[in-house]
Amino acid sequence: MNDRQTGYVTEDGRQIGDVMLDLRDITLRFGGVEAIKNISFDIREGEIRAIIGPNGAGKSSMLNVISGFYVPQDGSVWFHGKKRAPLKPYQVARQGIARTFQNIALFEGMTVLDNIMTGRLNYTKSGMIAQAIWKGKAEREETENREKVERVIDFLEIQAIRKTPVGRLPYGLKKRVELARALAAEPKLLLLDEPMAGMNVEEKEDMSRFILDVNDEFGTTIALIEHDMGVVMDLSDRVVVMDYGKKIGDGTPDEVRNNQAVIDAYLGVAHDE
Amino acid sequence: MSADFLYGIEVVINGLMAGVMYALVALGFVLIFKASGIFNFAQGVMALFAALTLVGIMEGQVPFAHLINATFGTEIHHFGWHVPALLAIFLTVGVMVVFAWAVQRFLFRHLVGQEPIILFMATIGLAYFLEGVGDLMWGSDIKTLALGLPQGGARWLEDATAGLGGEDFYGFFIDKLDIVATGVAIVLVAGLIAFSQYTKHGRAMRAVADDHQAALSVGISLNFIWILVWSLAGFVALVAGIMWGAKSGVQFSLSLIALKALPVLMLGGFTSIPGAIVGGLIIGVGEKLFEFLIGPMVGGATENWFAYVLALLFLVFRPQGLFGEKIIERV
Amino acid sequence: MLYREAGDYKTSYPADSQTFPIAFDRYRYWVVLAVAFLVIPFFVNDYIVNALLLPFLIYSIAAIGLNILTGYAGQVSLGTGGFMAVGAYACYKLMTAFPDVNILIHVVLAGGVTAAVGTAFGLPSLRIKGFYLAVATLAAQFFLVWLFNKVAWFYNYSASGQISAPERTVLGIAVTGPNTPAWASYLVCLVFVTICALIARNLTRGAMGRQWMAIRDMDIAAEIIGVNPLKAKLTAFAVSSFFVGVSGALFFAVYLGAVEVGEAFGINKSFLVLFMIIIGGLGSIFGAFAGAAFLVTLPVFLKLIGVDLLGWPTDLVAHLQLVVVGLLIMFFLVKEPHGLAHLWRLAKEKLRLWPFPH
Amino acid sequence: MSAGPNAAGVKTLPDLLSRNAKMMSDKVAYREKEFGIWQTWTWADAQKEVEAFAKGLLTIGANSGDLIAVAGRNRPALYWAMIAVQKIGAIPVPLYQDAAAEEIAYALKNCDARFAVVGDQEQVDKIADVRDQLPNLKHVIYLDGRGLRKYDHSDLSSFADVQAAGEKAGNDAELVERQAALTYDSTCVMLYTSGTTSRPKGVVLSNRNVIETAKNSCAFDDLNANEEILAYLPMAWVGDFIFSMGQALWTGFCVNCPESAETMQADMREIGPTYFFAPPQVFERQLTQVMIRMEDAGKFKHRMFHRFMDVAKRVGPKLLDGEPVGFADKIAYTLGKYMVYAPLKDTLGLGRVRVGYTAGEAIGPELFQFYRSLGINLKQLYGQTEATVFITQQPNGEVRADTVGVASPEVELKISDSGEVFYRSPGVFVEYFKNPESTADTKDPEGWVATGDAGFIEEKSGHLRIIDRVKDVGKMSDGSMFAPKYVENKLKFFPDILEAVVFGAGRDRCCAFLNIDLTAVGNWAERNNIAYSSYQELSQNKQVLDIVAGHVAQVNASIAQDEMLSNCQVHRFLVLHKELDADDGEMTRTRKVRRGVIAEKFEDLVEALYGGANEIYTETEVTYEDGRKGKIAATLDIRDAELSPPVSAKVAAE
Repeated sequence: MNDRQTGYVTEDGRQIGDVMLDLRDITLRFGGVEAIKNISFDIREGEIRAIIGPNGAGKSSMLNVISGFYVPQDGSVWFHGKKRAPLKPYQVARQGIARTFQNIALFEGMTVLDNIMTGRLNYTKSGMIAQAIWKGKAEREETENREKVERVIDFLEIQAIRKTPVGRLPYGLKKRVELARALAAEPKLLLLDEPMAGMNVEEKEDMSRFILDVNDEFGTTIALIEHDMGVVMDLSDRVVVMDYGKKIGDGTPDEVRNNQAVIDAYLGVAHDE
Repeated sequence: MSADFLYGIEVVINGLMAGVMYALVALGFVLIFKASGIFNFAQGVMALFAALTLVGIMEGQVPFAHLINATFGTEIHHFGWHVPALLAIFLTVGVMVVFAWAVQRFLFRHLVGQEPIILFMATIGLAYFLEGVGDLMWGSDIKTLALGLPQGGARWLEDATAGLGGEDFYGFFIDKLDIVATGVAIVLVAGLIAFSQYTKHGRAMRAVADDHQAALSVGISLNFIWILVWSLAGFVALVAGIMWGAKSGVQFSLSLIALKALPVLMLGGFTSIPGAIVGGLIIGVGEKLFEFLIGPMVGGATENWFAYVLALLFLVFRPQGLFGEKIIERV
Repeated sequence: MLYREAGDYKTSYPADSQTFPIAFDRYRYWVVLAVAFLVIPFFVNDYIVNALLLPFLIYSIAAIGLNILTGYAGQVSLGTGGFMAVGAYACYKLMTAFPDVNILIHVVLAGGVTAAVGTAFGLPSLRIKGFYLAVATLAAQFFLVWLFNKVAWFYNYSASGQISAPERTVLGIAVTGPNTPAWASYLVCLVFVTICALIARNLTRGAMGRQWMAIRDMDIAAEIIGVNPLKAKLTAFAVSSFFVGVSGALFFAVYLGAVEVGEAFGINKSFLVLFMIIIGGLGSIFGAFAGAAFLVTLPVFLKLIGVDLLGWPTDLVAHLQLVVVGLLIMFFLVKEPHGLAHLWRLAKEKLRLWPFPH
Repeated sequence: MSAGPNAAGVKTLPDLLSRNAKMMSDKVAYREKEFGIWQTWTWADAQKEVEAFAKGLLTIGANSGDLIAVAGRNRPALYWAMIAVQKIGAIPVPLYQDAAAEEIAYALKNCDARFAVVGDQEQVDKIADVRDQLPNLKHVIYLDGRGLRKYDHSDLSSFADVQAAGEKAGNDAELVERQAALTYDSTCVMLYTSGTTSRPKGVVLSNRNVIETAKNSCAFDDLNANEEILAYLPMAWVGDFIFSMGQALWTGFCVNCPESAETMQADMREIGPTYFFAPPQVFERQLTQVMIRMEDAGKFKHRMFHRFMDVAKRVGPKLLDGEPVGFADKIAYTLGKYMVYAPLKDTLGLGRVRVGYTAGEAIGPELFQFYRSLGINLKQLYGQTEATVFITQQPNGEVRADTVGVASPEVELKISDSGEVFYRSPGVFVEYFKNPESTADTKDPEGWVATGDAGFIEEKSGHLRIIDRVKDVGKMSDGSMFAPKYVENKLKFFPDILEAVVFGAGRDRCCAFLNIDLTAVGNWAERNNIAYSSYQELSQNKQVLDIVAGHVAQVNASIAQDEMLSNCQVHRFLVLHKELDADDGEMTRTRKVRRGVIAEKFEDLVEALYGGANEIYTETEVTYEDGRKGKIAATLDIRDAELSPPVSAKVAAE
């Protein structure tokens, strides 16, 4: 499963392409503690890649490395076959990597619409003067962005809350709005940090459907962290398993399910799952 | 040793002493910030208010005399008695405690859970209010604080050091008051540290500073602690007020020394008592030296801003301040 | 209650995202403009203009500026007074250096200069956050004031150390200098206020504003979704300072005519403007106006009561004013931390939902 | 807008569309809230869309005479689809979008549709489930491709694709031919009657039916091109077809489609329709909403609201009917208009309503009056699919809660001896699809159609009053008419009364079982701090029974007004100790009472009612939520109800 050359085909007949993002021998330290110990794995065009593991396994840190928020002490990140120089997070975003956060990071002071519109910031070309004048370029651009955003709103079925301040939304909807914000950026790679944490069954089903639809409609590559094993096994094409900052498994859901190391790790932490 | 160098040293010494004063005011900030996360902008005005009150009580002024006269056309101003300094100080402390209670009861109890910035704004409002009240109660004219503290240069020191640098060096000129102030300040700081280390309330105070919820859960009354720290801050303010008041008269400008304490805090960090002290000394020495060396070339009066620029530049390179530990941001 | 929204539907995005989407608000807005431009100028006298209108208009500009920085971008600044001073002195130097260029252009340029200075002082905001930044901006305040005091070049080596505005005309009517008609100075300021408000609104409603608010609400998340913090913060400082500079220039040239930097642009000015946006409401253009109006009229009002009615000595009233302002600020923060603008919003909501409570 | 069909040579709805596209090409025809704003189409745009789709249908091989199913929520594209279908000489068959797969299957089989145009994945899936039973279903066309990417597209394609294909293929000539071939009497649409009792029947309506009816009904309320309507009722319902297709095309007014079900209220407020239809339930739900929201209002608002609503109740209807009112009242009402009525109407989205209709079933007088008193011109109409809706409707100024108005233009009415209402009009349907026998027994050779409803026409007003379904109307022992439903409805109009069962067939007088409404009466009990532990306890509370007795007396009084029905007054009643429940077989799943079942189950009670006892002990078997069975025992009070002398008697007395 680690041949870097060609893709593969999934059971439901989706063609998975070449390696899009390749993490090689990543090591990340905070002061003394090693959050990530020499981990390598890749994410391929069009696949849904899951990162699982017990709490504190370093999953979120991994996403933070990908989105450039943490700079690993050792190892390299390869994006579309090119080695990535250490970038600032916003530069990573501009390369087409969007994400959501484990504990929702919406802009509480704004409406749902404005929050999602922030996802379009990277597409704004008009300068300050143009925006100050508004009429003309800025307004046109605003309208174009709004059109894109409205497609996303429609896609995620949140028309009814368009103009509501996010502060007033229930948890489940906030998660959805956050996904919308990420989608508005039309990312090539979408990172989801526990998209279903703290959701009830119904909400989880919706979210799973959305994730699949995103991957299906826009062909977006998705990397997600999730605790709910059932969900992971249903959604993902390949799974990376982490434990205490080390990679203990990597492969298709079935391969992983039958991987002894993984089983141990999970039994070991069954209580806090 | 060249005279200039010796004068330089004198400047440094004076700087150190001024620094102690800054530290003194800064301490007030730190106490409150540590315990309640409130950035108390009113600290300086508290110093002014405390000093005004002290003078007022000592000279037996009638509070709000001005207002009363204006309304009722009366002509009262003094009770005509004089209160001994020590008693007056005790009374003033009492006033500051009442003030602390009032602030807690009428302002911050209603602001629990607000963002820090709001609390900060509130203290600015408090500053205005207190300044106004101070003026209304005791009048806004400059007052001299006659506590009988030693004034003028310390002759013995001057004589002792004269001649070190040849005939054009007349020895170190250091204000006696500064020496006393330094002494008091050191005692006070030591006292505070001792208090927070070794007394029950002191430990409670630190507990609160570390973690409100935890403190609550072990049955510490936040309300009490907050009144306590405000009282302490008030006391510190009084001391600072006395020192500065004795030095340059009790007047509005006194409240501006608070601003001087701000860069000190930036250097030392808002939460560290040693930080406040070291920061104070650095600022004191820094601005005096800068004025001594660079001042003449740029027209002087650089103390007005040097402290801030210094702190600013410092922070740009070390955002967590002198004693703060590196912040790891998370998402 | 007054609102009738049935049949008020939007068929295009510009219409949907306009400043006043509700017809009723739109009309009100036009009425206010009409009155301000076409009615008031004919009924003003020197007292009204100098005691109320000019300060209100000029402080509104400053408040809008600070609100962009503090209210929208979340960067607290205590340097407003200093930046106003920059505007004033820039304007002065320009007026005296290029007497033939139109004063209005000078005012704008003064704004530009201030923007540059402001951006420079904004640089630390990348590393310094919260209170630390607030205090750091004091450096600007004190340094700038000191600078204009000490460096004689700024006040053209005048003996008094003051700067005073020479007479300049627009369309043949004096707008600066001693013999300026009240209505003229009023109109000049009004024009600037209107334009500034429009610009501010446009910037805050669009991409720029979202950038700022994103940084304000959660800077880390903002950066990860692609906001360049450097750009966002510096633009905020630049735009903010521009407005503050313009207000400073007008404050000096049109309103006071002659200033001594220490008292005109001291630290208290910074606080005054800060209060305006707190009381008015952070992150709201309307709030800037409301706050300015409030803090401009309050002293006049108190003076009216204290001095003219109760016949108290002015210094006493001045002290009382401190007390009242202080109390008001505390009261507002306790009762309505989001300021007059929020009260206004609530009232509006109530009217729209009338007769329903929510 | 009185270009009669023959005048402008208009024979079909597609003709009307062409006419509008010519005569008012830039007038907005359709709006749909989509992507946050109201997307708009002028009549010219609509024409283009329709033509494109029509050609598309030709290219995928739709023949004239084909039946083509249409299912989905109200969307312009679906209305266009129907017109396009007619344009090519085929027949649109709108279906209920929420119908279950087998119902859809039945309909599609019954009309053996060759094509289906549907809204989204949900519908596509439903059809896919039963595809194997539909050998003749050739192709399915969807609007919203969301989630359909992976589906096999061999016989599935999107609306847009079909249009594109049509544009490419051209064959305009054939299209013109097909449209020209249609006549005024060729079939316009086929609608399925919601079959509560039997299998749904397909009602075939001709262009004449639809266009004549549209013309007349528009004239009746002089609807014009500037009306705005909100299309939110099921497309398969004849009403929506007449309003959103017939009348819209006839007058050229604008049809607005909401963004989604849950934004309907907001969308309605934005549009502010000027012509509005809703069944009583909708108005009822809205009124409850209003009352609930007003409950949490502050003291002042609360008092103000009720104060002014009282004024409105007194004055509003009079003003609407142009009757004179006192000066003081006028002032009070005007004040109330600014303080309450206008803002209230506005927030409900009814601010601009010029003409509003309710129909489907009897509407409670309070409910009806509430809306009238706000100054909304809400009226009742009586109709059915077979009549292309309109049989009777209320003219302005003659609106009452208890009648359904006078015969609509060009409609003749007659009442059979059995009291059944018959009508004849240009709207009378052609036939039941593939069902000559039921066609025959509803429509006689002279074109009279039996409504199946019993009713009578008031002498003085000439208004028709519907009593009940004929099959439910019985005779009392003295041979006078017994209309239980009529009485039960009157009883149920009281919020306190949830259900009522009236007995009396073949007896000398009527008696009733009642269920109190636990929420309504429960609230009342709390407010008067009356403690109760169960429905049973509350139901036997003396005060409650007094209240109920009051209601019954009022009902009797109003029944007494109808000379024909005065014998249906309730002489004695009791409040049942349990709520009638579908689980116990006492009601149908659609909450219609099963009189027979109840009569024998509670035989003892019925006997007691007629026997004259004042209380009775009884035991009843009940089924709990979890399916367990149990017995509840109770002693029930039986009350005599206060009776009113019948009108005729009164006359005699004078």
